[in-house]
Amino acid sequence: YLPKSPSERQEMLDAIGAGSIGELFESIPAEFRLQGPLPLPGPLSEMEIIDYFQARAQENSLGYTSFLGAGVYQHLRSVVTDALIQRGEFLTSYTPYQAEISQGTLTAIFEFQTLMSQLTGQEVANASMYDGSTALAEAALMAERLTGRQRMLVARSIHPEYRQVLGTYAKHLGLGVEEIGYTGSGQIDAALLSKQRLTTAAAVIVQSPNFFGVLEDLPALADAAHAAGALLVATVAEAASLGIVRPPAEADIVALEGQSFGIPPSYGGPFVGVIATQERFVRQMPGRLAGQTTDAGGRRGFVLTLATREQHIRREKATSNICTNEALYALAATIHLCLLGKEGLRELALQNLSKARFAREELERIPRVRSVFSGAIFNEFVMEFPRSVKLINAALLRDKIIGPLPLGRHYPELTKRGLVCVTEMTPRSEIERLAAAISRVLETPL
Amino acid sequence: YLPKSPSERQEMLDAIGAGSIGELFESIPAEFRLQGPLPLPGPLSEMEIIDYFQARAQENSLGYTSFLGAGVYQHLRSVVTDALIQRGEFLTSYTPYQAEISQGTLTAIFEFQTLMSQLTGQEVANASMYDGSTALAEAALMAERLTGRQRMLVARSIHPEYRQVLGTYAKHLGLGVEEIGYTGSGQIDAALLSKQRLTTAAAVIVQSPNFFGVLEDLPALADAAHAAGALLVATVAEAASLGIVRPPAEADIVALEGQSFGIPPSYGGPFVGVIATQERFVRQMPGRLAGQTTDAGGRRGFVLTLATREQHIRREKATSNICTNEALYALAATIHLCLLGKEGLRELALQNLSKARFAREELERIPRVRSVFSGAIFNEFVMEFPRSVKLINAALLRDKIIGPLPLGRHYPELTKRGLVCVTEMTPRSEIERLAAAISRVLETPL
Amino acid sequence: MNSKSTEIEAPANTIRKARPHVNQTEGLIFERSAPGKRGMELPPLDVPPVDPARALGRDFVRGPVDGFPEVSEIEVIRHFTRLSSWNYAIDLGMYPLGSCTMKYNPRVNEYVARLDGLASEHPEQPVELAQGCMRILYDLQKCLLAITGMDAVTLQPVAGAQGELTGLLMIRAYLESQGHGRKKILIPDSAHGTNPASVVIAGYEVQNIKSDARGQIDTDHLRDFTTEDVAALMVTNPSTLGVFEERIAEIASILHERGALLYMDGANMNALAGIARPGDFGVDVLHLNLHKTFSTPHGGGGPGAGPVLAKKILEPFLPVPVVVEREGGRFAFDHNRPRSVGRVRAYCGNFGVLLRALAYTLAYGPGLRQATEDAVLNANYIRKNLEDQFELPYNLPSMHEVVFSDARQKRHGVNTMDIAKRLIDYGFHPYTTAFPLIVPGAMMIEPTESESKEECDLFIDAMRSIALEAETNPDLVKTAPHSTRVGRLDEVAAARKPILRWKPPLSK
Amino acid sequence: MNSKSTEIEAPANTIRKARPHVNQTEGLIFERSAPGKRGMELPPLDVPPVDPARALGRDFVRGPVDGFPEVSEIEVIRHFTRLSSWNYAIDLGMYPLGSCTMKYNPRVNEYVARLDGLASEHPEQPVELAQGCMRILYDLQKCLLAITGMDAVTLQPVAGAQGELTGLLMIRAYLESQGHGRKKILIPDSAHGTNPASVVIAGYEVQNIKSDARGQIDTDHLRDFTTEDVAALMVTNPSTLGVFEERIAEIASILHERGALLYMDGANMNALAGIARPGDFGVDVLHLNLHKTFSTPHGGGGPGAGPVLAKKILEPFLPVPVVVEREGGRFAFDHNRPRSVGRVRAYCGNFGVLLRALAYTLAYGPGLRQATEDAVLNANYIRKNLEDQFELPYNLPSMHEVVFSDARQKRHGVNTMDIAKRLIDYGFHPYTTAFPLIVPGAMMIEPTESESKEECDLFIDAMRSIALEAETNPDLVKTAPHSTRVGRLDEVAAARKPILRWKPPLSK
Ligand SMILES: Cc1ncc(COP(=O)(O)O)c(C=O)c1O
Ligand SMILES: Cc1ncc(COP(=O)(O)O)c(C=O)c1O
Repeated sequence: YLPKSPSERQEMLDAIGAGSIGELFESIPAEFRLQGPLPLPGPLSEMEIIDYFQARAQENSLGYTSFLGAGVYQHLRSVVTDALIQRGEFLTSYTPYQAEISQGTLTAIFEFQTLMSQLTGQEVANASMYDGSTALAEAALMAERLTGRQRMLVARSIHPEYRQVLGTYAKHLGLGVEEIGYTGSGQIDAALLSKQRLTTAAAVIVQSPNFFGVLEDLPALADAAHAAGALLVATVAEAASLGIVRPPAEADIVALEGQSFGIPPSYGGPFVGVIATQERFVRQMPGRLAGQTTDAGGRRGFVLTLATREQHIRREKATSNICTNEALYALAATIHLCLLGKEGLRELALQNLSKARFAREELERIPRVRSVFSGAIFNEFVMEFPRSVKLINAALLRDKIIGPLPLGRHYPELTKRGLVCVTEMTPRSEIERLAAAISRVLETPL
Repeated sequence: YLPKSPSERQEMLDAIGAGSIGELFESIPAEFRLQGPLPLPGPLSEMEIIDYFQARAQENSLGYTSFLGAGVYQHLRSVVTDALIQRGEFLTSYTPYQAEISQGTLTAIFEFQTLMSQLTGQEVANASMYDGSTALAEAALMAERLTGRQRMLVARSIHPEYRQVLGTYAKHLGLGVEEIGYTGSGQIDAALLSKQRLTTAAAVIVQSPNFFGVLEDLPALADAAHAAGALLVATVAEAASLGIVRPPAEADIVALEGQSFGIPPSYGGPFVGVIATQERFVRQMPGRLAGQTTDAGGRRGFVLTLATREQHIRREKATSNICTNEALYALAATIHLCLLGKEGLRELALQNLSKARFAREELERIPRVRSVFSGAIFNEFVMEFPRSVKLINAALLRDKIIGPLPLGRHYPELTKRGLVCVTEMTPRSEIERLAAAISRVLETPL
Repeated sequence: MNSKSTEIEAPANTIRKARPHVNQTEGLIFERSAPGKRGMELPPLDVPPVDPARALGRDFVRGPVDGFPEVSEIEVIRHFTRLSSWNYAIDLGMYPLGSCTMKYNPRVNEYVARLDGLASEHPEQPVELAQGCMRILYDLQKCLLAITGMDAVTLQPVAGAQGELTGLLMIRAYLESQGHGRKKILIPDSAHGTNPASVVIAGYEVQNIKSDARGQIDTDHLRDFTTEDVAALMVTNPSTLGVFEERIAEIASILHERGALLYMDGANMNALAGIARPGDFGVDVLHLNLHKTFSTPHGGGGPGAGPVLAKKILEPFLPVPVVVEREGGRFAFDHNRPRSVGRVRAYCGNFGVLLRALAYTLAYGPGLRQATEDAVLNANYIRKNLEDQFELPYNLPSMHEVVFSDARQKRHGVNTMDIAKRLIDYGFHPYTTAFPLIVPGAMMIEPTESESKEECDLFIDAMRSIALEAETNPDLVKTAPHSTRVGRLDEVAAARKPILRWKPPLSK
Repeated sequence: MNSKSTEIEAPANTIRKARPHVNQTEGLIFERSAPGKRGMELPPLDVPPVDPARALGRDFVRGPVDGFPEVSEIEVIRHFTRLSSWNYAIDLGMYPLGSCTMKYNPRVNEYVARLDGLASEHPEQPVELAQGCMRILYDLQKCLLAITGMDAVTLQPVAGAQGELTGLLMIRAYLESQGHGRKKILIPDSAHGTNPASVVIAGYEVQNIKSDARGQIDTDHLRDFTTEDVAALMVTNPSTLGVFEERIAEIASILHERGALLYMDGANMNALAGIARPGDFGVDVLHLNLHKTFSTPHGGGGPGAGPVLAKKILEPFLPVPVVVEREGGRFAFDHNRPRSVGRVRAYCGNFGVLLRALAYTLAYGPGLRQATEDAVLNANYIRKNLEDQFELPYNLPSMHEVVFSDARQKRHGVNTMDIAKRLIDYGFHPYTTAFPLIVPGAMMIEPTESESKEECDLFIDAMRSIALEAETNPDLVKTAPHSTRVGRLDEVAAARKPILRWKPPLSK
């Protein structure tokens, strides 16, 4: 990848007045300068690099049908999105600090902020956070700054890995994290949110649809929290739900994972996180923001703004340490949502809703298999099986099916329960195949 | 793909003053206006379109190793080429008639012309012809215009489909096509090119490397032709050979197929043809040409030039009817050759040369299998087998190998002979697998 | 921006659609070359290397190619990315080149054309291993037959002009099979340049026939011209004026009565798809331009595909091979067609283009009609909004395109090319200027269905604004464009002393 | 071009690398919306549709999202294609942002990141079906360990700042496991803003320490500051001045003697890869910015990846899970790590970025050294050619970047930001201006190895020319850029009354 010929290197050394390239490294003490070459594989040509990764791809799940969701969703993506984000002008540009030659990125960020505000029912949204899990952690820190209170009441029905990240961030800041259980509906046990408990809490933190796929009653939770001077922080891991599910408008801070909007699963990242909130909280919000302004000629343009919240200006007093974020995937989500549009967004959500209901009914028909929670679901739901989900899944692999996510690892009380996800991408025939395969497995004695 | 809302359509109709869209079609006599919808499949969404074509791809040769060449070659391609030709600015622009907003395409065309001239050893090259086969036909017509003679002496060792196309073009123009056989070396039988025969011929037409993979002795053929006032037309179907093989500089007209330069086989097209020639013949050359010029400020720029040869100016007096050509693939070839560069071009050709020799030796080791022609080869060669190549190939399919091209269909005298091609993309292990598989087949009695 | 021209720049606020912006300069790739730089590495050779002089013989070997570029990958990326930023394109805005049907090129078509198992397939591979490719060809054939109402089809021709040649050869073969050695093809004076050029390659003579005052084929003249020597009439319908030949049925019967055939140049099929079928109005053979009507990308001048569709009587003469369906839904190539005109191109034509055209057709299905309606709607909308400013030399109803002339602007010394160049400053690609020849100073505008009302409105504003400039500040228009990185280029000098390639500087 | 500013435009011929060219205007996508337009179709629903109000309950349903865009596919393509043409990018030219390492992003990395079987993989799928992904992670770990000379690694952090936090948490966990409840982290005044910000999130206090007159860490001061309360020093090496900390070994031993650790911000690893290993000069833990040194594309601000590498003593504290190799060459996740600091992100971090970094490393192999050498060569070449025109506040030998200041130009009222903006007219992205804080009016220039000599020469010419302009025509520089579609934007107004989203016009 190097654009220099040997003689050009020599010319440049001569111009510098260095006898050899080694001279330029003499400020490194000699004992630390490597003598031999690094023990690395390569160099590989382009074709060999492709061969290496193609071989790796073959070692994965090609050819399998998956019913996994749990925070990462297989949704429709358009080739248009991918073609556009690969334009060098977007792909190979830096953070748009120099607005006059970054209006492309800045305009797209401004559109992203608008779309996220519209979807979440919040007034403002940033662009962007690393992902949903870190957005949630940052939302908790933000709640602490806004309320001055240190206790977080965290629903057990939140994605376990999100809770782990929150725990890591909270630990050394002296934030208390209290877990709040769930009821038979699969929702947070609101009875545990006593006024007393809430009065010293910074925030009630929930996810909706939650990790079990069940929608939380956000207006009621917001009322309870607000009555005690606490905030409601809502996280959305399955953003496609916002096409049909009431937005978390009553929450004070929304932490969203945008992977559902045109971003491939890619074994867990890169995704894109968002924090959305009310205008009055914006100066405590972490992350980058683009704002509208004008040039001397009165022409509209966009700039990064409110940077006084950020680490490069405020250093230890910043709202967060975030710098590099997930701009390219904010762009991907923006393009994807523009393509999908008002109607498509709704239609897609409706398809998920319909397919999940269909799938749940199909599975419920299997003897000794039953649905666990009674709350309303979007595209995921928990089923109880007469035997370990791990065992069932091992058998399903023979049918090239990746079965439900076993809940036992994160919820010991939910062994033999599995989380099933279906989206608009799951054909009816595959749902039927799953049901048939599970039936078959369960008919076979252990 | 339509950017209009129903109400915008109505607004526009209102502005036009039409009561309905139907009114705009009233100039078509009513009896010819369709009443019902066309009986077409669809409409399909993007995902369904992808599914359709993915299903078709599965019905082809995925997973097979091929030893086919014969005018279409599997060479190394860089993802860079494909990324660049997919930039909308190149992909979705028209012929660069408006130079001020087409300098991108025009500059690239000028570079293509330069590269093709360098490779062929000719003074000028056009950009472009449809492919090698039609370039050859057009080269023959050009030879006729240049010499005023109507007889073409055409080597039998030229690609049979090229000869068929030449035949189609020549037929109604009163051009005589006389076939000249080949010798045991696989080269054109120069003894048949008597002075007498040449004196009334427009051109001797050969391919090098020819259809058998054998190099022709172009300098000698040129001398013979020129001595009788005839031209030498050389066609190159395997352009990668020009990295190591002496260029057809002595030919008067070169008709080249550029598929080897970064263009996928794509079941036969689109490819890119080129005609290259001497400056003094340029006004009889068909096809588009970009030339260098300046604007009023003295800045260098490029324009389409010498258009007085072309159909849009000269109509029935044009040098050809060609209009749309293969510009995008001329661009692809340009990018590919820039990436490959002087060293890479040579190295690639050397790899082909080495692998073909290796493969021929491997196959020669098989009892009763022998090499047919004694002439020098580049990356293809003809082998003789003790039984029908078709039968052998049918057996090889079981090993997921697409075997040698049977020559019997086009050369009845060459039944039981097959044309084998190996390139830098054919791993040694696959060559060895081919040899082993053929051995096995031949050991099995019929 | 030309420093000279800034003086006569109009107030910037009349131009809403474009502004100048900083843009990278770039020389020729040869000028970046330096010995030893590489843009691409090869995997290592896994067989013993041969000595080329030994393997080929000393006389057959060449040395390194003189002047060939030596550049790195990033330099190649930048070179072509920079170059690309000098181009206008459909992806950037309206491209109203009349007769060229510059419509949106769907991205999914690029995706499917590159699928492994399609892009990778070799045309000589056994048909058992090419059923997917053959089915694509076959399905496209069925679609095109349905759209045109014809009986037989070949997908082999790779451009409109080659389709013309193929169709003419089929006509010729048919007539010769009937024992008629006819010599002439009639061509209206409004025809595209490829028509007469193709006629000549088919070994026919061109007989031009004049249009009537309304721009239509004069049927009385046609009757006179259609002698025993006439093999066919090549008609473009809608004509290059964008007007449907109302007497097309009469035209067909005149020809047929005298044993001649009717060839239709289908370049303007974007006005008819889903609305009317050439097979219904007497056409014997036609070609389509898939790179126009069927949205395959133009790529700066190609590739294209020019399938030919014909009536039953012409079927025996199709080029070889023909894709046929055999029992069990298997596809095969029929090579055994003794009356065929032969091959016009190696292999199966531009498969990659054909595939994209099928993807386009599947996306619309019967909805193609809506696309056609929108195309005609746009053209008429533009016509309506410009006809008070520009001369309409023929005023029959427009279909997918409208042709004005510069007659009014000429009075101020401003011609169609000047207006075209000024459109560039307004952020548009110009319309077609060179053609049709029956309209002096033609301005041939084809918006296609891909343009929104907003884009059409901006175009109308631009044209009206230029019309005003032509009156009030003609020099501004005559020296346009003013906003491009190079100004008008000297085409005369380019043709007088052609420089057709880069050469290494002599000093080296 | 601003009509106002054209008057003070310098003669165009001093600017060789860029010219203005016509460029499309485009509003916000919301402004193109019209009811009923669609950019994407879904496949038909193949199960019975449900009524959402029934399925969810009336209170859980929302109506169509107000103000959400309704646009067609071609409008989306044009919108974002036009927008993109307003951006500068590495693919267009040199992007010498100091500390950002804007190098070439190889295209093949984009290709492999999108392969089916990689991009399609779900992080929760059984490890038997994820061996390919895990091996990629494992192979990258091995490469990074070799390059840094460290013992243990986590790939989970998704940016440099998160790497800092992770490293600090590991330090904290380690010290606490040793029974030391230390409170402070020392940070040199030249450090990047994320360092102190990360310290705070890790629950530590920041103690800033001043650099010495040569811009290096003052070891005497360091000795004074390294009390029992100090957990670690965060050092950037080479520093943000582009200078290697010559006394790094001494620094390490001062810390170690007092039970504190040495954290290295590895953002500047592009100066060291293949030349020297932090593990050899006393670093206990460091993070890498794969989106800098390892060429993964910045994408307008992310994504990134910030792996953390540590010495043996810190290994028990790595975030969970850790990828391990089991017998038979199978890979597994080790979740059972009781002393771990916990998770810093869901799943395995930015896998797609990690994959690209591995592709980059494989392309070079041991040849990484040459890339590093070229990066340092470029920086020194630029330094040499500009040091007579610009102030060099610290003049120790430069490695991969050089930091000038605007001290001389300030005399004419021209500051670093003005020069930066003027560079835009010359066809370059500006250098970094905001940073390091110890250099007032800093001009931090990092060319990377991806720039050719020619591009460096053009940059030098541009800077020299601007230096001259600063003397002869300071207003020209102070009002730059003059060639962009918008001029300098009012950032103060933007922050005073923030408009952070589009809203539908009230009239609707
Ligand atoms: C009316 C008409 N006929 C024929 C052609 C020739 O088609 P092609 O360029 O594909 O050869 C064109 C295209 O330019 C055309 O506009
Ligand atoms: C020296 C230095 N440290 C840390 C960082 C932070 O890295 P990131 O932006 O990936 O969080 C940066 C990047 O801007 C940097 O330049």
